[in-house]
Amino acid sequence: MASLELRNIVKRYKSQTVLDNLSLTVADGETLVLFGPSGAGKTVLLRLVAGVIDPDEGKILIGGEDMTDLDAEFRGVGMAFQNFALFPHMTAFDNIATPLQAKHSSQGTIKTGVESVAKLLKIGHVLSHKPRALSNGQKQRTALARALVGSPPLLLLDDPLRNVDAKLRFEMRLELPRLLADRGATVIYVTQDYKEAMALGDRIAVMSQGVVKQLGTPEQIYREPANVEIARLFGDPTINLLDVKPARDAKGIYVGLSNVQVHLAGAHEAAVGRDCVIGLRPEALAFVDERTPGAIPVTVEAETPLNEKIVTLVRTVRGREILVSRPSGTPGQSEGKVYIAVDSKSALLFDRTSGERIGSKNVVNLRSGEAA
Amino acid sequence: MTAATIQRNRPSGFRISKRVLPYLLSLPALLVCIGILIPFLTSVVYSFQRYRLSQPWARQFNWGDNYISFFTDPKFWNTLQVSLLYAGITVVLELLLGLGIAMLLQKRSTLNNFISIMLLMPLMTAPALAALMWKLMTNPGFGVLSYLASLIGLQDFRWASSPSTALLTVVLVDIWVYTPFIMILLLAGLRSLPTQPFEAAALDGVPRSFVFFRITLPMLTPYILTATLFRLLDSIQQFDIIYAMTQGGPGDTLTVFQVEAYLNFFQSTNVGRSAALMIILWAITYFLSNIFIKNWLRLRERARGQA
Amino acid sequence: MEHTSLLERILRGIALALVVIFFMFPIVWILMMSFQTNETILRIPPQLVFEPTLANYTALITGKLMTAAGTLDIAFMRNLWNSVFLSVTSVAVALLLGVPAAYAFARHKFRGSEDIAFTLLSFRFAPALLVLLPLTLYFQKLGLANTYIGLIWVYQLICLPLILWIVRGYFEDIPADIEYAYRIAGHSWFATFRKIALPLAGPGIAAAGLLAFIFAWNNFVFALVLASADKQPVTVGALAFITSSGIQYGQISAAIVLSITPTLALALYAQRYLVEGLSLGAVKG
Amino acid sequence: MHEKEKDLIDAFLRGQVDRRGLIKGLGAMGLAASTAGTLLNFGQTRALAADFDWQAHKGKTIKLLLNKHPYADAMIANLDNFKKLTGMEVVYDVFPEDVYFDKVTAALSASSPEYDAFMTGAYMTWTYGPAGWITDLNEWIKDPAKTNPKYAWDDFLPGVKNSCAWNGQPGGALGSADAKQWCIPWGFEQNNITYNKGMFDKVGVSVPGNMDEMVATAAKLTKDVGGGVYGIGVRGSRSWATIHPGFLSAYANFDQKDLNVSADGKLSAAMNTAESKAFHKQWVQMIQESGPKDWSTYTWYQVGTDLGAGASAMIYDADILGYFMNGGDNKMAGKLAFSAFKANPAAKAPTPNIWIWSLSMSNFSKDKDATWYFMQWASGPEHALFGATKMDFVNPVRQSVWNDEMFREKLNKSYPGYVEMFDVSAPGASIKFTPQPLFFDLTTEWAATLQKMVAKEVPVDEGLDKLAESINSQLKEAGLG
Repeated sequence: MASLELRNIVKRYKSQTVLDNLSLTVADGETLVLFGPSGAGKTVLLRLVAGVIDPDEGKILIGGEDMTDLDAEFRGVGMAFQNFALFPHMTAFDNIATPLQAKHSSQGTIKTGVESVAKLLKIGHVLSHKPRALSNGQKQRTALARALVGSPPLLLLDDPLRNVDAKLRFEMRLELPRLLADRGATVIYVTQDYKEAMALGDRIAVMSQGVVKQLGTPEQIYREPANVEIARLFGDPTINLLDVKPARDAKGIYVGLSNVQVHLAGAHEAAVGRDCVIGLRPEALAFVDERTPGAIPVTVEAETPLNEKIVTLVRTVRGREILVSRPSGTPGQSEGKVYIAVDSKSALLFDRTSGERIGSKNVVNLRSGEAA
Repeated sequence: MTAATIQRNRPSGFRISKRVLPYLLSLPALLVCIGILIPFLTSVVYSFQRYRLSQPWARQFNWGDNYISFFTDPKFWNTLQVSLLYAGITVVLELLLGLGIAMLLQKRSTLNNFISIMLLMPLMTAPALAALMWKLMTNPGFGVLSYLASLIGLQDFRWASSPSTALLTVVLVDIWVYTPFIMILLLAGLRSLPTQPFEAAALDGVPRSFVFFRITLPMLTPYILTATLFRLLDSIQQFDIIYAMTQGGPGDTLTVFQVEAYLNFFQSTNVGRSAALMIILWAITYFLSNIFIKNWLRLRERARGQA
Repeated sequence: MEHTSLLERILRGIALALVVIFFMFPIVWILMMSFQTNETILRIPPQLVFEPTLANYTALITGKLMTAAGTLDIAFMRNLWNSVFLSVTSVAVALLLGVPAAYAFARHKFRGSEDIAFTLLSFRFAPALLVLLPLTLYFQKLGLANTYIGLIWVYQLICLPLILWIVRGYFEDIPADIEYAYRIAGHSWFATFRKIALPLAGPGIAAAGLLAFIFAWNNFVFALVLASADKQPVTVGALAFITSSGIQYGQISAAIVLSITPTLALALYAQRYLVEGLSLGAVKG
Repeated sequence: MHEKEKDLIDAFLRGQVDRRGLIKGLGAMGLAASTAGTLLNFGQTRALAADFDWQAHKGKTIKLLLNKHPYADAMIANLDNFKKLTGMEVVYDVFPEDVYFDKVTAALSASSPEYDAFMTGAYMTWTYGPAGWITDLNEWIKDPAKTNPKYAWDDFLPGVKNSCAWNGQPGGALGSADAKQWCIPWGFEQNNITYNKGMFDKVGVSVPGNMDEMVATAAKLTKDVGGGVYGIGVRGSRSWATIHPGFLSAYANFDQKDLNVSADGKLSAAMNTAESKAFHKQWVQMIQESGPKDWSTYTWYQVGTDLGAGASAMIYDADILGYFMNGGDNKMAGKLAFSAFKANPAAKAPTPNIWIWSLSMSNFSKDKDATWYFMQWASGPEHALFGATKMDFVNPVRQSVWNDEMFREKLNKSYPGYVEMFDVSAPGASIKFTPQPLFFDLTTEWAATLQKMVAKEVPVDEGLDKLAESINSQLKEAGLG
């Protein structure tokens, strides 16, 4: 039906390779989030799928049908652009109606179609306005409505919340999943915001420099990031990263943190004796009593509330800064000397040179369902 | 949503390949112009001949002689110098003036729009006729401008008839006729600039001069280059105004390329020499516009990056 | 922008007034001369007061010119019509050819696109004089000499590069995404060109069209050399008032006024587009 | 036409009634003089038809290229008579003088068969002839089968007629035995003085009799007339046209030449003699002191306009320019007077250089015989008389017209002194240039040099030496020197 398959896609601009032999499959009805820093190739990938640019190599299959050489208008996809790309000389109504007009629908059908999608997106009252008279939020909804109105089996959303304010983004982040689920369409959603990615994606493909570094469910990406970079991209506050060199004793594998031996329950054998970076999520750290085994003495430097959490910046005796977060309302200490302990199961170990997580499967073959 | 794929449009019948399309779009324009290439090449051949219409029996190839003779001919160097000087002065002055006027009229208002259209009127006057009128207006007796000049103490200002002021006068007429051309292009450019950077700068209290040099100018550069390019091409080939005002005089003060080539062709009927002069002019314009286009493309990219 | 100081507004006003005086004074003077005869035009010193006469316009419109040497037939209205016809058709053809080409250069960076674009531009700087003699020869052989079609073809040298390069810039200023959005919505490239690119670049096309029109209007060397008297434009026609009994400044002025009028009307009509820049600031930023 | 009128006209043509009687008679019948003129011409047309087969080219069409000029206007006004006489159709293109010669050059250089005959100046035939664009008309003039017996080739003023004939050899004498008749003179201009009588009287000067006097008179006029009026109008633009009127006429009066022709036909510059330098100095001084302030932009129409509008006190230029300025709506209409001018006190008579509007036949014409029919009619005695008496066809090139009493009377009435001036200067009137193909190159450079001298950019002596040097090298380059 409207599954999407990309086979060995290569796209170059002049000498620069933007997409490097990329393969990816999205199941019918699935929402795949493409996540990564700017310049990772997400937008290019989306445009290749939409058909407005052509790959240098590889094939694009939509619903099992080879569409590589087909022009955009024949692919039947819907797309919302990051900068909205509304037609400035048309009213919101006409903007939204364009996909229906292309199908030569009757005036009545067009009117019903546009009005129902506008109602859904709460922009029914501005349909007669031209884009310049719309607020950013209304523009964004108009753009979305235009992408949705034709009920395309494949929806491409290019960071649609990028250019709207925080409040609206928050609202939409709640609204969108339901909206997309109702449509039943296959969705590819590009974002740079990990929370959006986590909230919307059935699966997330983390891209960097033209390749997919990791593909998996939001849970997998968060818990088992393939490398330091991905670990750093997901999570707020950012993951703490400290240089360590794991060793083994009778109790198992441990690392030294501020002269304290911290044993790691889930650590991989391969880490022993290697130069590593340990990744500690701030929420995997907790303030503890001095006597708790593996308690690390630190000094509290600062404390900030962040959303539902309180984030504390502490400093180890060696002078390394660590972020600790705890849910709001739970007791903590706002100054002086304290002790923290590590949830040893959730600690992540990365090779210091390659940045790869030690123990992760090498994520290369990213066919659906085979993720790490 | 089962019907999803069925709704999709199907490519039907004749389709133009994406790769061929741009060629198809630009080809007609090219074909229409290419016809001109043949006369052009014929003229290149002429330029390598000893070819005076009044001495048909002596027509023969003399290869580079027409060109070589220029190198030792002080009149040619004078022509080159005057042409470049004229083009340089007019383009720079018209650009500055055109930019200034465009900025004065930048704000959208009925009055400004009206003024900008009115200012186009000199451009709508055929240069040859405009020059005729200026000649009358600068006549020492009947000329209103000479009269006005005398009122401010310039009793004996000789306008186009004195070697020291001829260039100035002709430049003045050129400015009068062609500044509106630059003005209208830059005005359109100014008014299509995005407003955000300016609003932001105004909010931040950034000095005006900084805004002008760091935001306005760079973003306007593509428009400036287009306008300047066309003005330069026309200016270095100026004929109508100069010929109607002074016929290249007084002395050899204003014997620019086109005037020389015109006299060589229509009066001396020395086709070979005239063609050689024109080819050199063509080469100069080719060279100059090449530089322009290269920068144009580069600056467009940069301006787009900022916008 | 709202908070300009009073001093600045005064200075801007003065500057604008000076600009208007410099550019409009000769036009006003010409307009005044068009209502005078040589007798009042040629006074020392020149004077503002005169008894206006419509004789010049009557002469131009009826085609009868009274001079010292008697009544002369003039074909000014015919010249005017030729100018209108030649300029309108030339610009129309140039738009028809140039706008799609400009679109191709702006939107599709295809192999050799810059070279082709530059070649088209370079036709602009082949001086007319350079091609005149061979052109006349070839036109004669092709039967194009003394035909409107031939003239319109040659006028493309003036119009086409101008339109091509100005319009191209406007097309490039339209964000590609807007066009992509329309394509993705299911429309062909042609529909996209027609419904999106053309309306958005409309002001640029209007401005380029008007400038091309003006340059075509002001040209006369091509028509002079390639066509007979009945196809001469107004620029050649106005020179007929340089008669053996003196330059008929009044009539030349009236001729200038009449010849500006159609272009001015066109400009005023298209005013909104000409000075608007890329339509709708919303396109950018 | 009524029989009575026809009879009267025929009587005139038979010599039984004189011209005045004819006009009177026709006037008595209620016909205006101008209509009478046309009728008269019609009668003459019928008379012409008697001795010559004018209908030989009936039904053919020829096309003319004409300059916007009173001569062309006069011809067009009378054209119906030609059409009736021959049954031919004549179409024509008229171009303004400013662009006329460009159009001619463009058409001829492209070997265009469009135009059969065209108006030209004699100087231009020095290019057109050797270029092979025009036809030697002797072939027709001298063929009695093709030329109407009443054409009276001998009636043309010899100086003018000869000035239109050249053997094509650079430096070859005009009107020599082997000369080709490149064109037929139509109307011509002598360069003489036209002056504002009122201004002369006001300042108390009389018409100058030589160059010294002209310099002094012009200076006095400039000083004393007032109101910004200057003494003498002469042309000054960077063009051959600056050299050929007053300047060359006076120059030739001092027996100076533009070029020397050696025994073996080689040309060399002749304007750097001591006499020439002295003359140039005077001329330059005169312009500096009493010429128009923007002299270097002056073409014939500025010279004429100034005189007509009362901005200058006299001109030394084409006599017909003065003629036209004495009429129409010019401020000074009727206030101008004419005088021949002899620059050299030692010279016996004036030697005006002349400009001749003439008719040439295109070599690319498809039917030269038919074209010749038009040309002989247009330059024939009847049309010349019609143009001279009914239209502004001055100066006529036929002696018979000058002898015509009605013509002389018309001139004497409105243009006092004009006929007298003509009679004095006509014997010495001819083209004073040496015919050669570089005519325009050399005269343009000469004019540019004059401009530099007047602007004091170069001293006269040095300027002339340089000019001569440059001209010699150009002549050599062209294989003429």
